[in-house]
Amino acid sequence: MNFRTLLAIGGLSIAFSAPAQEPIRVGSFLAVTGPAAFLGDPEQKTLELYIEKLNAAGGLLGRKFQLFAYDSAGDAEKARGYVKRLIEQDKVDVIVGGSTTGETMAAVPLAEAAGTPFISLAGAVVIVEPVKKWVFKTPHTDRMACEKVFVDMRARGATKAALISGSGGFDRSMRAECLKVAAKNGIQIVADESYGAGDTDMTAQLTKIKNTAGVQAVLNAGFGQGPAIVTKNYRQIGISAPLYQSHGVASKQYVKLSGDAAEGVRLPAAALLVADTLPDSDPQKKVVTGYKRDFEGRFKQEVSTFGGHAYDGLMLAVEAIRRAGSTNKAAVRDALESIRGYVGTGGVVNMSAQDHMGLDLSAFRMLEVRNGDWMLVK
Amino acid sequence: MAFSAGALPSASSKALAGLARRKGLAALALAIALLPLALPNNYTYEIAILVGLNAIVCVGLNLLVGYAGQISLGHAGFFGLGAYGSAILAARYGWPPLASLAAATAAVALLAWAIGRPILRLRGHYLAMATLGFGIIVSIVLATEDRITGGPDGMAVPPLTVLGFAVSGEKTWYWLVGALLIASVWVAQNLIASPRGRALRALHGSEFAAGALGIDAARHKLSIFVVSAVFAAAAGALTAHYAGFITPAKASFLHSIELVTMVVFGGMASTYGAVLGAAVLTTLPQFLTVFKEYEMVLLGAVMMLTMIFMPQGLAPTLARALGPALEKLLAAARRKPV
Amino acid sequence: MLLRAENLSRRFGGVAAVQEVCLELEAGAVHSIIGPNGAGKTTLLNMLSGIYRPDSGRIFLEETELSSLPSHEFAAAGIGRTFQNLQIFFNMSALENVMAGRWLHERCSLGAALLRLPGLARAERRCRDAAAALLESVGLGRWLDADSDAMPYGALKRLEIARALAAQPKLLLLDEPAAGLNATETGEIDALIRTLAARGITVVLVEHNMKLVMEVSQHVIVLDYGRKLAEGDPRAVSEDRRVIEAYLGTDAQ
Amino acid sequence: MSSALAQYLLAGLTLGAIYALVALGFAIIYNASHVINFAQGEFVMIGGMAAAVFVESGLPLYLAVIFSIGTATLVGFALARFAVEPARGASVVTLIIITIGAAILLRGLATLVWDKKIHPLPAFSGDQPIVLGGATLLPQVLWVLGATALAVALLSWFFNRTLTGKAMLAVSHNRLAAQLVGVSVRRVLLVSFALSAALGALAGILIAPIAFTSWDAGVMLGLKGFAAAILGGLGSGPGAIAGGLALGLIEALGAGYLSSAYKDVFAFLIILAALVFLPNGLFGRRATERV
Repeated sequence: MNFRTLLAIGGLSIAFSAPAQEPIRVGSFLAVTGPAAFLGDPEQKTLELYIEKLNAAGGLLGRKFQLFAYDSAGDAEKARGYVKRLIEQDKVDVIVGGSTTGETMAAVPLAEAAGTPFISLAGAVVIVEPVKKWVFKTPHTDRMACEKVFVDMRARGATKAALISGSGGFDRSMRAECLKVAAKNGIQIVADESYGAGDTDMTAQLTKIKNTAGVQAVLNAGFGQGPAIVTKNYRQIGISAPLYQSHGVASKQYVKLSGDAAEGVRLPAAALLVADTLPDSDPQKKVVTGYKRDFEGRFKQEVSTFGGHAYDGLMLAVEAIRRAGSTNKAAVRDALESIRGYVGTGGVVNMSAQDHMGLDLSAFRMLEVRNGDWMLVK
Repeated sequence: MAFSAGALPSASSKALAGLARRKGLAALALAIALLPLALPNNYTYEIAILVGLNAIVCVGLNLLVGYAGQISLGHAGFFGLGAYGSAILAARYGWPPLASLAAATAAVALLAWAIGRPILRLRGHYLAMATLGFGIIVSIVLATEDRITGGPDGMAVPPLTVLGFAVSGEKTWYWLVGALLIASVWVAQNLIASPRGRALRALHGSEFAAGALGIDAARHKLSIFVVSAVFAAAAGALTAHYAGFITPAKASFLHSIELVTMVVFGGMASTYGAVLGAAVLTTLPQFLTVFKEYEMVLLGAVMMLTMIFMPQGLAPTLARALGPALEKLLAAARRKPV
Repeated sequence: MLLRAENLSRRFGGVAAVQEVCLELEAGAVHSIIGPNGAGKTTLLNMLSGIYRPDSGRIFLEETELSSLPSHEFAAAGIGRTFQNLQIFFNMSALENVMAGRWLHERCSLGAALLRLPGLARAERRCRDAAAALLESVGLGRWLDADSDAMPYGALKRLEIARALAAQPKLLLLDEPAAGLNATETGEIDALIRTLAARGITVVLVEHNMKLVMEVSQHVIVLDYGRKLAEGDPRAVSEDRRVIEAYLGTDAQ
Repeated sequence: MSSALAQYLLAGLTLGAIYALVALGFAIIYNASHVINFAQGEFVMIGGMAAAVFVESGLPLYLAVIFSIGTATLVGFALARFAVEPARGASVVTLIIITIGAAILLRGLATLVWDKKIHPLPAFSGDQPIVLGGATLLPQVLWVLGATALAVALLSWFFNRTLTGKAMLAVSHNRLAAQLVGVSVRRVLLVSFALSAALGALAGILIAPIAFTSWDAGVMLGLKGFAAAILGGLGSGPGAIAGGLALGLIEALGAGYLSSAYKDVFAFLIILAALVFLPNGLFGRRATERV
C-alpha cells in the first residue's frame, strides 16, 4: 500500500462519516502583507467577519462556511501557488480573492482550467475583457474611473488634462486605460508624468506639469501614500487647475493624510464612502450603511471601498450558491452569470454572459473633499 | 576584500566531497525519483517544481558567489530578462517557445558578458552595488515598457512546446525540471572539479596568488558571471512558460536578495547547499502562511537564527555534524564481509 | 641574462618606495635582495611579479618586455612567487593548492570543464600525480589531503613554494620564506633553495635571515630607502661599509 | 535661474539630505564592522512610525521625537548585541543575510506592534509654503536641511573630538592596531549600531511630515541610502553626504528634464558609470592590500 492509497482511504472515510455537514469551502488569496496590504488587509477582515456572521446565521443549504485564506503579499507567483493549493488541496467551491490585477491574472488560467468560479477583487479591465468563463470581478474597472473623471472634467469645461501616475500595477494600468479612452471623451492628455514606489517628493513632476502650457485639469492614478504626497505638493507649488484622484484612494485615510491640501479634490468612488450622507431613497443606502456599521464596529477602523469589494464578492458567491441550490461548480457559475439587480457596496450588479462585472458608470459617484470629508457632487 | 573577507568556506569533510560527487548526484536523482510518492496533489507538485527551478538558479549563482567569491545582487535581472525575453518572443512574435527560450538565454549571456566586463573590476560591496543597480534598471524597464511587457501586472506566456508537443501538466513539468536540476548539478560539479573550477576557487582564496600562478582573474570572473547568468535566464524562461504568467516582481531587487539568501542559507561553496537552501526557503513560506500576520516575523527570525548559529550555512554545518558519523558508518560497512 | 629591470620606481602617496632601481639577474643563480624594513624589497618583488605596475621603468624577461602587463602574464612568461603574508588558498586542500598551481599547463576549455570530456579526466589524474610528487619533494607528503587551514605555519610556507613550483617557473621569487621559522625549518628551506638552484631554477630571495642569505646566494642586492645601495657576491657585500652603516643596530643577525 | 530649475534643485536637496542621513548610517556601521546593514532602512521606518504613533497617542511632538529616536537606538543596540555580535567571525555575506533577516523581522514586528496603515506626522512648523526665488518650499524642508547639517556637525565633532569617536575611527582604519592599544572593538560595534539607528530614525522623523510613514517606508529609503553610500565611497563621511545629495539632485533633475518614469534608471546608470571610472566611489579610500 503506498502513501497515496492511504491518503485516498483517509479522504473517503472523512467523506462517508460526515456527508451532510461538509462545509461550503470558500477560498481566498489576498495581499494581506506587502505593498498592497492596504487592499488585502480590509478585504481579509471583511471575509472573516462575514463568514463568521453567515455561520452564526446558520450557514446556507444547511451547511456552514469554511474560509481558506492565504496571504499572497501581492506576488503573482505566490498567488499562483496558493490558488493551486486552494483548488487542489483545499478543494474549495468558489474563490473570492486576488487583491491586485497581477495576482488575479496569474490565477485566471488555473481557475479556468480547474473550472472553479473565481470572483476577483482587482480593478483592471483585462480581468473581464475578454470575458473568461469562470472569472468574475466586483470592483469598477480603471477604464470606468477614467471615463467618469473625463466626463466630469468636460462638464467643468476642461479639455486638456495632465496625467501623473505611480509605478505600481494599478497605477500603470489605469494610466494606459486613460490614455486609451481620453480622445473618445474629448480630453487631450498634454502631460504624462510618473513617480516611483516609495518616492517621497513629486514636486519635480508637478513643476513640469505646471509649466506645461494649457493644462486645465490633472488626474493622479495611484494608491497608497503617493497620491497624498502629490496632493500636498500640488498645493505647495500652487497649481490652480482642479485635481482629480482615482478610486485607488477611496478611503478616509487619504483625506486625513493630505489634510487641508485635499480640499476640492475630486474622485470617482463607490457610494460606500458617503454612506451616511446618501439620501434614504438611494437603493444602496441600506447595504452600505449596514456594511459600514458591521466593519467599523468590529475593527475600530474606517471602511474603505476595498473591503466593500470583498463584501460584494462574498455576497455574490453566497447568492449564486443559494440560487444554484448546491455547490456544483458549473451551476454556481451559471447562477453567478444570471445575477441581476444585486445591490452591493460597489453598485447595482447586473451580470450577463457578456459582462462578468455587471456595473455601469452610474455605480461610480463623483465625490469631492469638502471640510475634510467626502461629499457627493451633484 | 569585503565579501571574501572573513571565514572562507572551509575545505573540510573533503573525503565526503569526493564521495558526494558521484554518490551525491545519485542520491539527488533518487530523491527526485521518490519524491512524487509524497506529493499528494498538483499543489505540492507546484511547490516541488518551484523548488527545482529556484535550485537551478541557485546552483548557477553559487558558482559565482560561493566558489568564485563574487557577489551579485542583480541575478533576478537575468532571471527576469530570460523570462520576459522568451515570453515576448513567443507571445508577441510567434516564436516556438523552445527557440524563444534558447534565443533569450543566448541574449542574456551576451548582455552579461557586455556588462560584466566593466563591472567585474569592482570589488566587494561596490560590485554588489553595481549588480544591484543593473537589476533595478532591468526591473524598472520591464515595469515601464507596458506595451511590450504588460507593465507591473505582468503578461501571459504561452506554454512550452517541444517538437510540437506542449509540455503541460504538473507531472510532466516535475520530471522535466527534475532532469534539468540533475543536469545543472552535474555540470556545476564538473566545473568545480576541473582546472577551471580550481582557478575560480583560487581567485576566491587569494586573487594575488592566483595571478602569480597565471590565472587571469578578469577572464575567469567574466566567464563564470556569464555561466551563472545563463542558469538564471534559462530557469527564468522555464518558470515563465511553466506558470503561463510573468510579472516584473521576478526581476526585482527583492527577488535578487531572495536568491542570494538561498545560496548563503544553504551554504556557500556547496552545490547541494544551494539546492537545500532553495528547497528550504521556497517551502518555508508555504508552512509559515498558517501563522498569518506572524509569517514575516517568523521568516526573519528563522533567517537570523540560522545564520547566527550556522554561519557556514545549512549544508556544511550538517555535513560537519553528520560527516564523522557517516564515515564511521561507511567504515563499519567496509569491515563487514560481503 | 634572464631578467633585466631598468630604473624601476614606485611611489605610494608621498612615499617613494622604490627609486630608480636597475637589476640584472643571471640565469641559474640565487639572487638575494636584502635591506632594512621599509627598504622597498617587497615593493620591488611586487613589481617584478606584475602585482604593482611601476610608475616608471621597464622589465624584460629574456628580452620580452613585461612592464605594462597584468600579473598573470608575468606568470605565463615564467615568473613564479611566494608571499611574505601567506596567500594560501584556504578554501582548498594542500593537494588542490598545488593542483591549482598547474593551471598554466593543465588549462581546459569551459565546455570541456562543464561536460567533463574524457580527455579531462586523464589530464586531471596527471595533474594530481604531478602535484602529489611536488608535495613529496618539498617534504609535505603526509599533508597531501589535509585542509590547508589545518596545517602548521612552517608547512604552509613550503606549500606556497610547492604551489609556485607547480607552474614550472624560470624565475622564482621567494618573499621571506624563512620568516617565522625555527632553525630546523630554516635549514629545510636552505636545502630546498639549493635543490631548486641545482635544478636550474633562478631564485630571487628576499630575506632578513643573513645566515641563510650568505649561505645560499651567489649574488646579493642591498636596498636602502628604496634605492640600490650595493650589490655583488655575498662576501663583498657584507664587507661594504655603506651596507654595514645601513644595518648598524638594525639587524643583529 | 528659472523657477522650474529652482524647484528641482530644492526637491533634489531635500531628498538628498535624507539619503545622506541614511548613507551616513551605512558608513558608520561599515567602518566599525565591515557589515552592510540592510536593516538601516528599518531604523528610518521605526523612527517615523514611532513618532507618528506617539503623536497620535497625544504626546507633544518634541517628546515623540525624543522617544522615537530612543526607541530606534535601543533597537539598533539590540540588533548589534543579539544578532551581529554573536555572529562575529562569520563571513561578511553571512552577516549581510543576518541584517536582511533582521529587516524582515522588524517590518513584521512593525505591522504587529503598530499596523499596516500609512501614518502622517504633523509638520514641525506648519504647512504654509514659503516662496523662494520663484520656487516654493514647505517649512519642513528647512527643518530637514537644518537638522541634517546639525547632525553632520555633531557627528564630525563626535568622531574628531571624543574618545569614543576617535576609537571608532581607529577601528575603521586598523582593527588589530586599535585592539592592541586597548580599544574595545565590541563596544565600538554596539555604539556604531546605536548611532546609525539614531541617525536613521532622525531621517525617518524629518521626512514623515513630507512623505508620511508606514511599516514598509524604509525599504526604498534604505536602498537609496545604500546607493548613496557606495556612490560616495563606503566608509567615508563626506562621501556619504556628497553621494546622498548627488543622488537626490540626479533624481529631481532627471524627473524634471528627462523622464519621470525613468528617473531612477538615470540615477542608477550614473552610479554605474561613476563606479566604472571611480571603483572606490567619489571619496572612497584606495584599498592597498599588503602581500
